[in-house]
Amino acid sequence: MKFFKVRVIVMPREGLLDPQGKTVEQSLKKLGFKGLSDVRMGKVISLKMAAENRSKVEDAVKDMCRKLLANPVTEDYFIEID
Amino acid sequence: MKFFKVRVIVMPREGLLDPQGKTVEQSLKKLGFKGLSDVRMGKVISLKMAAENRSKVEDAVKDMCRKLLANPVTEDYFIEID
Amino acid sequence: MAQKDINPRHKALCKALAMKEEEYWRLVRLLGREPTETELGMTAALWSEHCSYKSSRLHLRKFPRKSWRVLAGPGENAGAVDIGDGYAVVFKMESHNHPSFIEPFHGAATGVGGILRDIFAMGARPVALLDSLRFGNLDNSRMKYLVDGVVSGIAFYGNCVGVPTIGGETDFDPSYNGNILVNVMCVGVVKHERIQSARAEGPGNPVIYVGSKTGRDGIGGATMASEEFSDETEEKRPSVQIGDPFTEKLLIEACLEAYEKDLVVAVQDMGAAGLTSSSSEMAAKGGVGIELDLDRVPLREKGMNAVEIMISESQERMLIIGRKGEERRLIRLFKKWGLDAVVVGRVTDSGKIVVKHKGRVVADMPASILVDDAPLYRRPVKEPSYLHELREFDVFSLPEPRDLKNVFEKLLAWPGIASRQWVYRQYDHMVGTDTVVLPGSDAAVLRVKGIKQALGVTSDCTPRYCYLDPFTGGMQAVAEAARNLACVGAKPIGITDCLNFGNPEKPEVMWQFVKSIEGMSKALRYFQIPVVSGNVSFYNENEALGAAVHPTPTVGMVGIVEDVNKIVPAWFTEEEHAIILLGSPGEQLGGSLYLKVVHNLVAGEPPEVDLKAEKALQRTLRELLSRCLVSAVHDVSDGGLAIALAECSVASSDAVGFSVEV
Amino acid sequence: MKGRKRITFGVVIFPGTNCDRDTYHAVEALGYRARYLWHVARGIPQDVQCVILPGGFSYGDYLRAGAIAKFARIMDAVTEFADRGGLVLGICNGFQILVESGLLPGALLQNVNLRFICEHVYILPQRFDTPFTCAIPEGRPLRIPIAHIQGRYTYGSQKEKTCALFCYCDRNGNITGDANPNGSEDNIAGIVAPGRLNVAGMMPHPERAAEIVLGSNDGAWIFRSVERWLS
Repeated sequence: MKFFKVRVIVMPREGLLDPQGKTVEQSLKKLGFKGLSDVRMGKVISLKMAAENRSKVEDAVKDMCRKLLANPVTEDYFIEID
Repeated sequence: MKFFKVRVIVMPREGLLDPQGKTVEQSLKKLGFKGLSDVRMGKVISLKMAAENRSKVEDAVKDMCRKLLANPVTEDYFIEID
Repeated sequence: MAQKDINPRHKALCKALAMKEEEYWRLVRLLGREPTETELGMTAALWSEHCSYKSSRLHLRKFPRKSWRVLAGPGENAGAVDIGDGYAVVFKMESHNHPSFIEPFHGAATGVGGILRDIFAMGARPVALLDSLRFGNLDNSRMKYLVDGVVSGIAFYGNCVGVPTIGGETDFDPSYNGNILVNVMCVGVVKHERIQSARAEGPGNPVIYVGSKTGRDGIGGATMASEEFSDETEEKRPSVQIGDPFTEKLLIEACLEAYEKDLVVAVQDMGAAGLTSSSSEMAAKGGVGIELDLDRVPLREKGMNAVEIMISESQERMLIIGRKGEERRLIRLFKKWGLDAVVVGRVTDSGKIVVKHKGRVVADMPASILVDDAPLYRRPVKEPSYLHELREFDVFSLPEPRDLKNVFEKLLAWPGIASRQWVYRQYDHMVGTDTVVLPGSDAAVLRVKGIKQALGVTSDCTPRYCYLDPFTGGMQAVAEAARNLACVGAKPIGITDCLNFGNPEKPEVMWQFVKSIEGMSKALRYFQIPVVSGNVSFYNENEALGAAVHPTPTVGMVGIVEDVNKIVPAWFTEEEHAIILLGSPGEQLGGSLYLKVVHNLVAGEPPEVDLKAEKALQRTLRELLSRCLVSAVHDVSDGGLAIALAECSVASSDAVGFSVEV
Repeated sequence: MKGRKRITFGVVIFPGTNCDRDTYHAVEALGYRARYLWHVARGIPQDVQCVILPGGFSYGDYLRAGAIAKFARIMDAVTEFADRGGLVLGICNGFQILVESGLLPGALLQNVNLRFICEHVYILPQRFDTPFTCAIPEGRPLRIPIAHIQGRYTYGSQKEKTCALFCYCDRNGNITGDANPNGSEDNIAGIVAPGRLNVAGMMPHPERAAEIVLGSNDGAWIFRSVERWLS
């Protein structure tokens, strides 16, 4: 068994309204930060997982995203394992 | 001017009670996922920034985190620029 | 025009937007030519079942709509009814069943956002929300996910906007397994002179777009609601609508300030079918035309074509007709609240909707075609064959339960009866400091600051009765709502409704619809309560069962409470007080909750409604309260006497019980 | 109420605040005067003796409750007003804005049950020498409603710089785990910074318990304390 550190980034799907991102972008600009665009806000889930190999971890985490961590209709997920 | 893609990860400080992480961990275990530990949940802010060079972006984003994106009392932030 | 084949591009658009071929040829006949693609998209959206009520308009006319109090009735943004001292109450109910099934959180949240906009489009400040929710059985994880999503979506939106959610219903029945119901009602208060109109007037006046930017949200949303659930609707999913309650709160305050400063000629929410419905309905009502330039519409996404812009259902947007020369004042006001406000067109006297995009006229058609000439269907009706045998079922042939205690506990544990505090505890039901009777009683009561009288509000329906006998079920929904108001001393002054039914192209469903309306109308006429607004939601079908959901004509009723201080709780307050049953207990078990929970049966004759006795009962209740002769009042409904007595004990914060001889 | 100067409360409105009208109404119903202060105002008017940051969802509570409102222009004026000894009370979202802006120590996190909670609770004043508690009868809890999802107070690393003003308790005034609705450390429902009693924050809404018709008028004590402190 090996230990893997996993990180899942869950972002609102492109093209859908992102009220939080929009509001944070306006506030950063009002604070004087220049050259900003496309500010978006999402969730990050980090976890540790014991498994035989990487691909087992990858399959499990994909399954977690589909079942719980990401909303299939409004969110996309990205998995990082090291 | 160059375009940089920036990602800020904001996590609850270690040692602080993290009910969200705990609830996600319980739900994942109930769904039958094995070998999990240390599940934690935070926020991710992604943005694009036009600037002369990387270090200018880094300073600006650090300033954003200190001022707005992270709560100094309860959160730690990590910056990724590519 | 010889009916040859539709050109392929139009054929594809008709299919995508669920417009039938004969409806396409009707449009060609009315226009006297082939429509442009934009005209076709606009018409398909407005002639959908959701917007045009083409299968129901004929029967909705049976409802009584008049009373000396009614200031605005069906056809306006929402109903408005006088409550005295120069004030009026504005209210309406809408359904968001299909979007909530696709994405529960944002589906329900945008349902709240939409109904709020109909209320402040009438000039009223929204003061209360009620939600009537019907889910399937809780024994599958998908349904638990839907319940959690809908409740937290309503909490997310209502709490942030600062409008208290003070009542409603939450029920569970397998008939909704494949198609849940999310009906949301909003109540607002306005002074008579501030009531706003939806009639565009004054050629040359500016047409001003206010609120969030336009994206591809809910494209075909208007037509999606008229679609049964099948694989066909799968690929429409990405166009789900996302709600932004923060922008909505700014919109409420900015619009109310604009009315106060008399800067608005007419206003309408960009609801289903967005820019198309708001512009054409306001134009048609005012008998004028509207010219739009889509290049000026604030867009959130690049490369949107004219059809997408015209029928997009992005949330938190209003269309306002301003006064010529005062555009800048209005725009500055909206900018003060941090909102986009752009002149996107002009009122004309042509009676036509003219749309320009990228310098080209992409639509030029009479507003009346879009609004008044929608098809009108007189659908065939047929009594369902199952009904006769089901109603003949002899309820008393069932064995009497040996262990009554077990039955009692089973009924108490039924999620439709057990305390719904887990739901309304998540809603801010106190913001506004007007909620004087909190959720959990028979009806909620809101004070109106500045005047003595208060408002009683409730929403009711017993779908099991409507399934067995829609006529009696329709009557019972009205009677129970009125009785719930009487329990808090409120005299009914008007109703709104949400008529949730299956596919109207099935004669059995149409029969259920017509009978329910006739039953409701009979009770409404007898009690002299007008219908001032409402909504019809068809195509609530359940693919797995291959059948429609139970007919669910939800009634939202508002009444006036003369003296708030004379209201008594709906639970026991002191020992030794006598418990009095008003009205005849009757032995009807048909369609009862007992049958459903214990015997898993919906059968027999539902309890008949004696309108004369009902009216007398309600008058007596109001009299008892006004003379302070009682210490508690509670309605006997689902679960009968046993459950009513249990509810009176459990809800009290003191340890009280009861003893009765049956 | 005869014969004494009517004090004036300044009620701040941020974009997204939604308890401003409730607070304004409660203050006037109790016989005092109220004025709205818009979030871009440069200064606090002379006749205002107590500034209230009311409840609501400033900027939608996006990112973190109060995180964005702390940059509103009026917050400079509020900070300067507080430094001069002016009375400042943050209620619910107002409390979140005060901790985010550093005017009060610690932080307010998501409730342990991760859900919004709206219900009447009981709170016990912890000290009576402050402008917001000096008129409250000792020894009995106040019944005041809460309505929030981010109300779990934590000292962070600043425990010594914090002083409890109210703690959640049961009907009889016992501060117990069961009486804690959101997991706040030491059942904290409201605080003052030691050595600066003129700035306070509380999660419960006193304006929602200022009239008996709403089920409790215990909230009035807080406004009466301000009156007693100033006269």
